[in-house]
Amino acid sequence: MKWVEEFRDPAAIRAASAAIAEAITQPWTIMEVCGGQTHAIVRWSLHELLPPELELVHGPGCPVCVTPGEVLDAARDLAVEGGVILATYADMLRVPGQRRTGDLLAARAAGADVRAVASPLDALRLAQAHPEREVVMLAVGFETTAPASAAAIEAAARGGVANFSVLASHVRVAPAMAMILAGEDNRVQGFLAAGHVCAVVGTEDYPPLVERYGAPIVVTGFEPLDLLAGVLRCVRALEAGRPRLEVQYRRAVRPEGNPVARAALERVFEVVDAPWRGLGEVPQGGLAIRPEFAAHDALRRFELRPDERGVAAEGGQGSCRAADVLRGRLKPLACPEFGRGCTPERPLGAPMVSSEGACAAYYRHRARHA
Amino acid sequence: MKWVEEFRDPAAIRAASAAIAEAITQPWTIMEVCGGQTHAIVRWSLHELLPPELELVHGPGCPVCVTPGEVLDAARDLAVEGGVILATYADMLRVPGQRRTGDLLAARAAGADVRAVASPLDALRLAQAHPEREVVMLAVGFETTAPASAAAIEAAARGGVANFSVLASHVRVAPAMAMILAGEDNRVQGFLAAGHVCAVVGTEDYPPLVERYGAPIVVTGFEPLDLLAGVLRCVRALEAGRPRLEVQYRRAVRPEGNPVARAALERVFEVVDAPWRGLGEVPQGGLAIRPEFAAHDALRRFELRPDERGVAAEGGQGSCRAADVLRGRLKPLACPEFGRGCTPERPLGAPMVSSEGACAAYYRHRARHA
Amino acid sequence: MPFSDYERVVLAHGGGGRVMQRLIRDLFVAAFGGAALERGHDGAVLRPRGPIAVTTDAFTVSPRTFPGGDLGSLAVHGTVNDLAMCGARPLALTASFILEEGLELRELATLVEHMAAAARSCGVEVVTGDTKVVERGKGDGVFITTTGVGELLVDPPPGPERLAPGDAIVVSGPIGEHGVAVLAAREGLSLEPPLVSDAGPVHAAALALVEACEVHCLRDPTRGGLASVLAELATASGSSMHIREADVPVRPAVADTCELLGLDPLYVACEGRFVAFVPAAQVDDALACLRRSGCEQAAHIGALGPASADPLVFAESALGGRRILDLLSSEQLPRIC
Amino acid sequence: MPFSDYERVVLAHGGGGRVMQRLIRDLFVAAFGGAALERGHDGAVLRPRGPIAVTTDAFTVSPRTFPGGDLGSLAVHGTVNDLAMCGARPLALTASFILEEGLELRELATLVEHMAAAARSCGVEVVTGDTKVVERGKGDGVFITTTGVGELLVDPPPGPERLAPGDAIVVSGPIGEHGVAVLAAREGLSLEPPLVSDAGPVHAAALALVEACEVHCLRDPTRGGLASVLAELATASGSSMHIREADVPVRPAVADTCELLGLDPLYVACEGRFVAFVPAAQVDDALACLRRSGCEQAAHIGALGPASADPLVFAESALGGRRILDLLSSEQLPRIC
Amino acid sequence: MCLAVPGRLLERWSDATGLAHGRVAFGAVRREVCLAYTPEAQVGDFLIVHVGFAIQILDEAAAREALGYWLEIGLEMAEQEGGES
Amino acid sequence: MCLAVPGRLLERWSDATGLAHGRVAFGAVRREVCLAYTPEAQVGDFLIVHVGFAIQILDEAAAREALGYWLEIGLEMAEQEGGES
Ligand code: SF4
Ligand code: SF4
Ligand SMILES: [Mg+2]
Ligand SMILES: [Mg+2]
Ligand SMILES: [Mg+2]
Ligand SMILES: [Mg+2]
Ligand SMILES: [Mg+2]
Ligand SMILES: [Mg+2]
Ligand SMILES: [Mg+2]
Ligand SMILES: [Mg+2]
Ligand SMILES: [Mg+2]
Ligand SMILES: [Mg+2]
Repeated sequence: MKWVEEFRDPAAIRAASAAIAEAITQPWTIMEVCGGQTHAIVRWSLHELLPPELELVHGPGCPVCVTPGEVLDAARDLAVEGGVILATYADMLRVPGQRRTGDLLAARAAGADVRAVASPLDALRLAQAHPEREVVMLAVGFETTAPASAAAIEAAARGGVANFSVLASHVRVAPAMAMILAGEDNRVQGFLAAGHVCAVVGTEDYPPLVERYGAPIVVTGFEPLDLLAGVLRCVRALEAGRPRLEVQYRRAVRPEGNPVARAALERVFEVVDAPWRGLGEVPQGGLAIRPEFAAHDALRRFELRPDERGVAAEGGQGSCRAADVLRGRLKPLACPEFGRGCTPERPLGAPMVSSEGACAAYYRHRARHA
Repeated sequence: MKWVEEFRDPAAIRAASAAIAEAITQPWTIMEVCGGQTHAIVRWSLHELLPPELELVHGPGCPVCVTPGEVLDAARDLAVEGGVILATYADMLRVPGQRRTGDLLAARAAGADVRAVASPLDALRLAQAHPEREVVMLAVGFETTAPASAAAIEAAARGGVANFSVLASHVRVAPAMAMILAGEDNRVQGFLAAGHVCAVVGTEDYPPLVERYGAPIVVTGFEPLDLLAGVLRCVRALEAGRPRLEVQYRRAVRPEGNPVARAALERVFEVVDAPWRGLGEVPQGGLAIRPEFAAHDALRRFELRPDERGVAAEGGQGSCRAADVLRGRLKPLACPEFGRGCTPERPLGAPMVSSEGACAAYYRHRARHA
Repeated sequence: MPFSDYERVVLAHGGGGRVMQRLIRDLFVAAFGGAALERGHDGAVLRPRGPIAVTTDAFTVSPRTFPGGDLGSLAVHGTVNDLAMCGARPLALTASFILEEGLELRELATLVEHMAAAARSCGVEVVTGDTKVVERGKGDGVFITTTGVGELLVDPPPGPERLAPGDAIVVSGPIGEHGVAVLAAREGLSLEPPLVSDAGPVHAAALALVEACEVHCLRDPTRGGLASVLAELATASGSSMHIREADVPVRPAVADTCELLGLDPLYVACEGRFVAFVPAAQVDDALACLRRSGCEQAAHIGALGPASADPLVFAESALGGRRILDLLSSEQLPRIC
Repeated sequence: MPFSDYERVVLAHGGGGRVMQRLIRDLFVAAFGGAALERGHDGAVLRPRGPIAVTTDAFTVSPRTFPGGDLGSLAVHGTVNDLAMCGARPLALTASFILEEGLELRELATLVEHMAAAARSCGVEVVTGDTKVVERGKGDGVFITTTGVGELLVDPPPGPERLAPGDAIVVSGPIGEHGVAVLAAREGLSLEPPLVSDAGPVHAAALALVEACEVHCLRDPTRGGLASVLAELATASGSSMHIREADVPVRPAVADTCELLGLDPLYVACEGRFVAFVPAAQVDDALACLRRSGCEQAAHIGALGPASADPLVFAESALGGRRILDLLSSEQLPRIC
Repeated sequence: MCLAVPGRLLERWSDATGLAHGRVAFGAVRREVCLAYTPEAQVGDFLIVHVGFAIQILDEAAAREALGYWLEIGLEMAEQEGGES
Repeated sequence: MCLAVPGRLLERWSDATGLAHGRVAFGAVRREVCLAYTPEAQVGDFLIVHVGFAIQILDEAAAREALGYWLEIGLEMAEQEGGES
């Protein structure tokens, strides 16, 4: 695939890898924010191409993992008891809720009408095809995905599709990065920021973070060469003691992002404090549907108050160390439950629930035992 | 089963058979009216116990067979296009309509919601269980079965079950007997009348027939001994030249019938001229739901006019001799199509469509080739 | 449940991953045991000592549990019986499951345990299998297809081609119990005591018969009942058959239910009976052998006539009349006429 | 239709009467032919010359027709292939059909004809079968379970228990085409030219290999794809496996579709490929043999390591990094993350 | 037409809509039957039941009478045959 | 997060509600994509597509630049290694 294959060229990657080894003189800890990046790192075993001084830690960047269990419970209730058609991304089907009443696959088995869709527009089409049913799209994701939800909501409003609503659990990445940097035991010295988030919202959130915390931030793509090039820039900035914002992923990221998409986000959503599973309440960390679109907001339409249950901050059960893993304070392999009490079939915490979660990615591709 | 087994006692049956042989001195042609009687005769091969002088011919007494094809077409349309739940007796599932668009089993296969019920009350319960659906009971049958339809209609009216209606194709036996006796080529010299019809309506319809046409009528039960005893009485009356009404089936038939059931018939139905498949229009030959119950009359509720298509009198296709068979003018084996162009899998005419029809009963139990 | 974190079948149980492996290992392999299954390959190796018979059937009975049996035991007995009808000693079974999303795993476990128990008691091993899961609304709980492999006891084995004019027709026990019991369970007729299906294994009796007599043909009267099986075999043999209805064993409860619903017991399915065709001279030996094998009500019900251009089955009634037992168009349904 | 007065499957097609007999005779027996079926018994007699393999699978693919195959041909090839994976030459198949009321008979006829054509071209006979009809809404058109019986070419046959440290891993052709083609057909992705399933018979190539080399194990990577099959066999063998991703053949259209949907081609199903394990010294012979058998893209992709307490599958990426290929929980689904 | 079977009334009750129902034994089989048309039926009576409705109460005296005559003649005939043979 | 794939716009149109759509080739695979957020996209452009929406137009010059640098160094390294060995 053009503009993908090229960034996997072995010679180029060897060159970037060598450049990192050459640039580094001391240990550094860098966090890649996005689960897609974690996925690529593990998929391509990029850690094996990095010098031992460099520690890559994995951020909270899997929106599937950080969706509060209470939202999943609410979705499940709507589908099982409310009789709605619940549409969502396939990634969400196997994520357990907070009440441990099972995942959406189990809800399907119990008779709920749960459908996997590739886009919120597919869910909107379902609503148009079944005017007698309520169709609810459980929409998760960062600023990359939120515009798709916005488009579906605006199209429903424009077209008067009264039986369509969105149960939105969209989150904003920059506030979570700020929270991590501000944490007491923070170990993260530099960030690879999420390239596709920035493709939408641009890079203006980052200079204040660089300034305040002194950590370089490199907006990075998702292919092996992107990631190594991002690491190299980050290492060079750290080694030089000159933290700044850089954009490695220039082919997709403009400083202003995508103004059309940002305007849609602005029209449909407002920025709110929001709970992230495993991380707790993140100030300004979420997007809520504006009251103007209440008719298509499943929270209002069905009078759901998932966060009132007050446990959204919970990261996992019992001895789960999700809060540490998601902040880069603990590597998955160092969690005592990893691969023992906690597996993708029976996850104890957020980072094990989706295959993009840091614990699950390690479990699957790197090692099953600590 | 008590009061069944006893009437199959071989010694008693031999006795009755011997008595018939003794009583008969010349050829007689007797018609058993009811398909249930035809069934028993064939099932028990009673013709083998009768003297050669006696010819039993089979009447139009299978309500499944005589239900006009147009009624079946209307039922099919309601189920396939109208989206109703169509309930009916299992006997009706394999009867082809007039349009040759297939039977109700084929309609089910094409997606219609067709259900076999054992009683119209089961259909009423279906309507109560599915208030969002229209439930139509396709109800056929003689005066024996019509009270069940009446009870369901009255219960629906009383209970306000607005989504329940009956597509009634109930017919009356006595007028058909009169029509046969009045026919130009009539060969029927005496009748075994239908015991269960008389259990409901009594026997008062018959004396005028006996008087007008000089044919003895014996109201007869359904077990082998009943049938032979009925034949014996009929033969004796014929031999004696003293035609009269007799009741062989006294254990179930009172002269007045069942007054409670008759009152219900009176309340719910009115007597009308009606088409019988294979026989044509029979004056006073049917029961129509009274206007008071229009809400539960599928004909009115769905504005059906099955008989306006004007082909109800048709007995079969092409060279089918159904009209002769049903009048006792032709034995099934004498029909040139029997077992060749016409089989239960591909019936050409009414008497081959249900297993109680005369042609089908012969086909199944007696011989497949003429 | 030890074999799943789910209470019901989910699509993942057929997804080819860990959830499926665990179901297979902890439910199927655990229940069926055996070296062949534990080998973990997609097929099994058998070493029969001579010619074999193979037979297959899909089991879709509804309701899945009925007095006298369930889908699990039926799926074993049905195929073991068909092997026996081929004159073969059951050697191995394969089992293929089509599960509907939403099926309770507890019920599946019970069915599988009953299958395993039935297989053990028939001395046959389930050597390989398959599991598929279909979406809710695209199945009906569970369908099980079993295929049986057996070793022929005699060669040539009994079969329709060996039927001969004059053969005696023997039935191994009272007919129609399975069909009526399942109908009663499905329609909610309430019978007291409940009507019990005859479903069960017949291989021991059938194979004892094969060893004791010159058995020309064996057949279990399942769908369509005794009459349909006879009608098929009359056609295959080219000879008419004659049976005496009064000699066909029918239990009173079956007879009464048939009267009530307008059914003919000769057309009602059995799942634990068989018909045997033996030379007329051996009919007493055959009956004695069957009685020794636990078929107390085995009965000699008729015989094959001479070859005929139009081979039919004739039933003589208790009253002496004779009727033809022809194939019906389809399954018998309760009637009102 | 010559085999029915109905255009669609009705309950009567499974009712044990004339409507069913006609379907069996004029559709199934007519299509599959053969002396065994025409015998009209409920099972078939086979006379294998030695040890046999048996294998069974239920086929429930949706959509039933996809570029490169359909349910009918798949039901034959899948089981023929599983026999070949047991090192057995296919001898006979049984076929059990579960039909949903309402299925168009024309479609059924096409599927059956394709089955028959596939069986003929594989030189295998359908010797016995079964047909059940379930009510509308309790099935999904057609499910077919086939069971295969084959004669072992070598004894002991290839199997997981013969895997040995050092064995070379060979794949017979490009992977993932079936899974992606079916997904594309189901989800209505429009691919130009349409992605074609690899579904087809592999017995000729696999059995040639068994005759040419000392084959330790054969397996077709169906559900769960190549990675899942290797993970299962690593566990069974007690040895870790090492493969080189760059050596695993994947066609560009499959790779691109996987990128788009977030799938890993190593976990995507094939229906016309197999993996063979041969002693390292014989790998060139094995590849030469496969290429002679039409597997032009057969490739040596890796090897078994020494015995290990925690046997895993390691994949070396094109970039040199190494990752574990573990069993997934369930089938891979398209992802957005 | 009109498959109707005799069965013995075991118990009776009325439903919410006022319809009378009964439990009827047909040999070994028991089934619910609507008594709307035989309101006078007593437990122990035999009823003639068609499509779930009792359409008549069976007159056991009439049944015995009809039967007795033929059973008797049949017996006599059997004795004669026995004597003749 | 955010699986997004580059594909080339083949054609574009608007639906009844005014939303812009396009047909996009991802290598050998073609799929419909919503162009609501890239109204300026021209046929021939590469788009970055996520959950059915084009979220950006790929800047091919930037891509070539990012890539060219490393391909060049990679080539040099390979030559050196070749020379060394
Ligand atoms: S391995 Fe499991 S228990 Fe440990 S931090 Fe990760 S999710 Fe929590
Ligand atoms: S056999 Fe067929 S064609 Fe002849 S009269 Fe009877 S129904 Fe008509
Ligand atoms: Mg069979
Ligand atoms: Mg069987
Ligand atoms: Mg399998
Ligand atoms: Mg279902
Ligand atoms: Mg059988
Ligand atoms: Mg298999
Ligand atoms: Mg297979
Ligand atoms: Mg069968
Ligand atoms: Mg369906
Ligand atoms: Mg296989």
